[in-house]
Amino acid sequence: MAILIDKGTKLVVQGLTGREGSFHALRNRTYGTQVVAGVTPGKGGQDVEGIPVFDTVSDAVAATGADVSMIFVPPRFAADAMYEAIDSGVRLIVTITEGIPAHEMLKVYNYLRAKGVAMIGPNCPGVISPGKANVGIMPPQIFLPGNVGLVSRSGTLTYQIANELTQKGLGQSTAVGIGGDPIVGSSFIDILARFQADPETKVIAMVGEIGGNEEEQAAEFITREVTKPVVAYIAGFTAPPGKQMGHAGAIISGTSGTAGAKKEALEAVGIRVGVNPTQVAELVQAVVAEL
Amino acid sequence: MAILIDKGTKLVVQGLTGREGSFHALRNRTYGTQVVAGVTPGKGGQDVEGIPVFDTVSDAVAATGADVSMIFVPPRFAADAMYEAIDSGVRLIVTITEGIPAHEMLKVYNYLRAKGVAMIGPNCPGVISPGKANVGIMPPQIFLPGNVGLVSRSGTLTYQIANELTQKGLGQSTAVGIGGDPIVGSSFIDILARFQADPETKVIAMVGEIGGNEEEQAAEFITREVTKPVVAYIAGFTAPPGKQMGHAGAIISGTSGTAGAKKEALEAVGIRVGVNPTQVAELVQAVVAEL
Amino acid sequence: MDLYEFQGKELFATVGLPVPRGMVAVTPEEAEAAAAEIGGRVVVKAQVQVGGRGKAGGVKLADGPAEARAAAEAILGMDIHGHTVHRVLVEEASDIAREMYAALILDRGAKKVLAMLSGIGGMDIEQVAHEHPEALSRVWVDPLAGWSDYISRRLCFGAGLGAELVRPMSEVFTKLWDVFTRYEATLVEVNPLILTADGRLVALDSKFSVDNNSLYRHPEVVAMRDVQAADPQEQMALERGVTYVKLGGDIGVLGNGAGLVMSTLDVVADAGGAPANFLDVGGGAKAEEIVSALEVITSDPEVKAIFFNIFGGITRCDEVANGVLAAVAQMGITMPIVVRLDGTHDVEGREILAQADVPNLYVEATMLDAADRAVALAAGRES
Amino acid sequence: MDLYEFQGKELFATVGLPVPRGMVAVTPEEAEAAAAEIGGRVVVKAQVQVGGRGKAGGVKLADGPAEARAAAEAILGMDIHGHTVHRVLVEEASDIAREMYAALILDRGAKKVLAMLSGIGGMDIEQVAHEHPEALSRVWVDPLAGWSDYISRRLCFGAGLGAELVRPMSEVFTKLWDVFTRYEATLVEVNPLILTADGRLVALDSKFSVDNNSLYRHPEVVAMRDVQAADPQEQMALERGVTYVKLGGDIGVLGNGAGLVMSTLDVVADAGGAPANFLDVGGGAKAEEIVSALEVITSDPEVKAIFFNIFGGITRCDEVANGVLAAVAQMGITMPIVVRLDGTHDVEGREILAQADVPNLYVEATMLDAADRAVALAAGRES
Repeated sequence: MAILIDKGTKLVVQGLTGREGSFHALRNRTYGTQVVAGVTPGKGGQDVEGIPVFDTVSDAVAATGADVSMIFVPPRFAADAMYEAIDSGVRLIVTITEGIPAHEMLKVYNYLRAKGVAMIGPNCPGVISPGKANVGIMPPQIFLPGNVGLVSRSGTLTYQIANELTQKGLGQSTAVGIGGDPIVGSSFIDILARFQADPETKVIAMVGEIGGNEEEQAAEFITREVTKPVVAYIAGFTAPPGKQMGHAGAIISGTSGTAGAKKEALEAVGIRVGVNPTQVAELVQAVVAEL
Repeated sequence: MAILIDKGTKLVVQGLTGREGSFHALRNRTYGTQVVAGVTPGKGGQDVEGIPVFDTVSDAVAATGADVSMIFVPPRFAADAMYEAIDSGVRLIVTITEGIPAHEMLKVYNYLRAKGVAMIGPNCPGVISPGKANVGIMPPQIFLPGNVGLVSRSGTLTYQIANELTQKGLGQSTAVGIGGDPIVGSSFIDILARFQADPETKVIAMVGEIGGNEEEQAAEFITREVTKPVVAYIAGFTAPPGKQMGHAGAIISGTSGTAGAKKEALEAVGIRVGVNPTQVAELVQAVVAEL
Repeated sequence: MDLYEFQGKELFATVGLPVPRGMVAVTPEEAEAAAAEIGGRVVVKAQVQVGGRGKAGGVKLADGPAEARAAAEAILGMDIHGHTVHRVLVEEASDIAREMYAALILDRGAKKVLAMLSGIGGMDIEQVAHEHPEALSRVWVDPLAGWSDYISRRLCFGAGLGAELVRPMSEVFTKLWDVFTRYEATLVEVNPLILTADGRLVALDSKFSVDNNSLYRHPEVVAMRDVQAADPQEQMALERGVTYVKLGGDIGVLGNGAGLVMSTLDVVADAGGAPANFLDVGGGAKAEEIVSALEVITSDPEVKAIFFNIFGGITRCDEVANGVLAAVAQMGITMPIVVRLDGTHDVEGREILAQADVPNLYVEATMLDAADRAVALAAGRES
Repeated sequence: MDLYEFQGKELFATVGLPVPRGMVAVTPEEAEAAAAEIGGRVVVKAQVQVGGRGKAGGVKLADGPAEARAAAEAILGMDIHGHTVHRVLVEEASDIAREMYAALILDRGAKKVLAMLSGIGGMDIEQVAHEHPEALSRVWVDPLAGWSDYISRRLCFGAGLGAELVRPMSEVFTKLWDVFTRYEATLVEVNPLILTADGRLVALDSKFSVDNNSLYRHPEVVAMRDVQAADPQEQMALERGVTYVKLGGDIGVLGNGAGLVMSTLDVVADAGGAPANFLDVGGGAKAEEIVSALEVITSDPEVKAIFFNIFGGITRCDEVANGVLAAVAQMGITMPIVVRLDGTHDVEGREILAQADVPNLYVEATMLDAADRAVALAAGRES
């Protein structure tokens, strides 16, 4: 099992022939991911170390049966690439690109939801189901197959915590970096629901940060829908309130969006919150011992 | 049973206080339809012969539990009214308004489909489930409760054929005028699927006309999905090709769009096609006799 | 509403879609002046809303003003498949390296916009689809997402065009999309879309249809409406806002609702008659609306009898009956009028007509009986 | 990017949203001239990106140029909650009949745009929501459908405004939507939105935030970027394109990824230290990027030690190690730098640093150890 991706996943990479695209696609393939196609307009017919390149995503899907697309194109072309992926019949899009305008993402998000397509990112490190498939830029050597479902808004913090888990022998079913942008394709709730449904996942580690109210929403969702134990971490206790949306933002979310408020919301529904990444791994270890 | 509307339907009328809106809403109520609310901005708190008027559809839905909206507002305001209805939680919209720009309808159609809301019309006479509920402008006296599902692109032709059926004692489960505009909320296929699923409907009468390729698509759908007998009528054998979309249009639809082509497509899959409304009723009578 | 080639190109120009330099002429003199102004070789093209003008001799190359004048003389007034040529478009001649085809169409079946591109143009697209299916690519555009560049790419690669055409073709399609949405078109077709010898994409022809329901907010398009070309009855109908199509027979047909009127035409034809026209009075039951409709119908000298077919829904038959009586009295119509009234207040309506006792008014309760009666009356078999 | 009141109002004016006539002044003389130009009673308002300027004395009424000059003299240079006033906005005084509140916000939770309207304005919207919940109405706008008039109606009736305000308020919201989408705002707030005694709706204040990711296509907004108001380090960071926030402590913190850097601040604080700043170097591992980042950090005279926290994903630790060595050599930094390297090529990276044997460079493998070390070094407990 695992969630989102596994050994059966067939990946097409939009932007395969770029420097970043080819580097990570090949790394993903080395890990065991079936990287079946790349897309670069005008380079159809070429290949990147044996991965065939197509001019369009629909050509790639038709020729290879790719069901997941990973997007590496520059931010100005990313919305176009996402629409292309949505309209070409893949079931999941993993958008690594950072810096996509929020108004474009608003439209893309609502469009993909209407079409029933799932997305991870943008501005995310991707997804790894250790031992099965890696789609994105996560360094695979720090992951270990296992039963902890890991979901995080932050990239490097995902690695940090995965690394701590792995060092304790706590493998992961799937680790998902959902991305730090205001509008991302999948929220904590979407991923928590998948972990809840995944038999391989026994414990869930959720890594949040200041801003927005997704952690608060997740807390509410967990009480209602998640029966598996959840351990959380929130970054940003020392950070300044920074670029928040002020009073109006607080009205929307019904929360101040501070790390303290999020910790409180999670603890109020019985979720253990670690004070640093190391302690999170220790809490997971304790939970696993209780299982 | 019946389809789309029945005794449980709670109707809100957008444009209730207009001349047409009030005339037909009251006629619908007289027929037995639960007309629970009207909407006219600025007239919230008033009533039309006991039907409470609200400023917004969401107010009306919240106060009355209305689940179907009928729209009677002028064409320039109709798209706005449809968006309001879609976003206010009704399950079905019946848009009577004629003359709505096609580009507006393109967006509205795709939006309502994304939201899972159904629509009949625009530019349609509405829906009647004889003996149960009437939503629209159809003259109820020509209908009779029974087992014939009637669906038509044309308004007056619907009446003509319903009248012929009724005169032969062939009652209707539901009669649906889907509307004659290029972009309508429900196609023949959508309604055929509902009739197929409706235990009360034993025979289906489908009334088409020249232009487009919906009858051809319906023929294909019927072979695949409809087990109930279907009798058809096509108007326009003598009509000029008129305002069609020429060669490009034919390319899209793979048909010339003529009445002859439609008749052929229907007969090719075993559907009996009457040469005039009277003969349609006779064919239905013959089919019913065979049941 | 369908536009002429030159009108479509005027709209193309508003979004910066390249068209050849050109001027409209209604006389040979104007064509000569236009050719002089444009300079060099020009093409003189008949402006008619019908295909096949090239084969019919409606397009001529001209080397200079004198030849342009001669070409216009030959073309103006020409009848092309029933359409009289009132105008020519004088355009600079293009150096064509390749002819292609591009179109955007409101697809009523898919409820999306269909974008099409073919690497082969200049002929019927049906013919291309038949003979070179691999050259024609199609992508459906979701109106909620709108245009995206990937659509252009998919069209180009799908049509087998080289990668070097992707960027310029994307620009063309972006502009086509602009003009299609800005003017609420149901069809925009460029055939041929040419690649010139110096590598530019140019719209050499245009077919442009605008949604009638949107015209109220496009006065610049309404201003293009051309009534001169229409048949006299159709022109009259246009002026009075009546939905009328001439058919050429001798039985004038009117009724309420397009479907019912089409069905009426069919039953008249089945009864052995020849309908003179299609006319939908809509929900109109007032005397003035009926007068307008009957004026259009009776202005056709071929018409020998009238069949007025009403099934009352919103329209009440008693109101229609009063309207008919008022109109007939006002207009002094003497030819036979068969009126069929059914539906809402039909009994009352028939009663009103019976009591009025107008000699040339025949009342029937069914369509088939009314059709038989109208056919007999037009043929002079009854009176 | 947050705009000043006068900048937001400039954008409002581009869509025809009514604002009072006003001029910006940076000196009392300019304020005097502005008041003379405007005529009548004016309001002189401090331009600062912080709330509560009214209570702090940053807004003054002035009857004529002389009073305006005096008001500007009092306000310019004032410190309002840590923000120095460099500019005032001199505006015609409005005759206020009613104060309301209107806003559009990108709602990251709902993934829609939230439109809000309150019949009570001029105070914190949180306070309104708390004290007068019935006065605040909210509607979420689906970006695929865009704005529809019904949204304005629902807002107006929901906020309990009279029917007579629906039409003018619809116009205001249509323009707010225009300006919100045109400039890709994340927040547009008008508080108060006033009804004047003569029945006009006017935006008396503006709060306007633009999405940073969209700035590349809004040069007119970028041109509004004001670097004068920022702290010297923040200004330097802005110029070098570094994501930096000053925090006031003595341990300079930098790392890759906002989440990891925030976590680093937290562990430093937990270890008893005081972070001087937040600095995300992103995936930047090149010497020049590290130099830029370290220059910003070390320009803060409070900084006594630096904690460079890297977890290698895309970023390779060996490249970071080489970058750090090059940067330290180039800059001649002598204060202690604790480097924690983990992840991709971490062993190689630590080996490179160990071999270089730089005296003030301390290498750690875990965040917690590195934090402890940095805190100790900043406190002078180690060297």
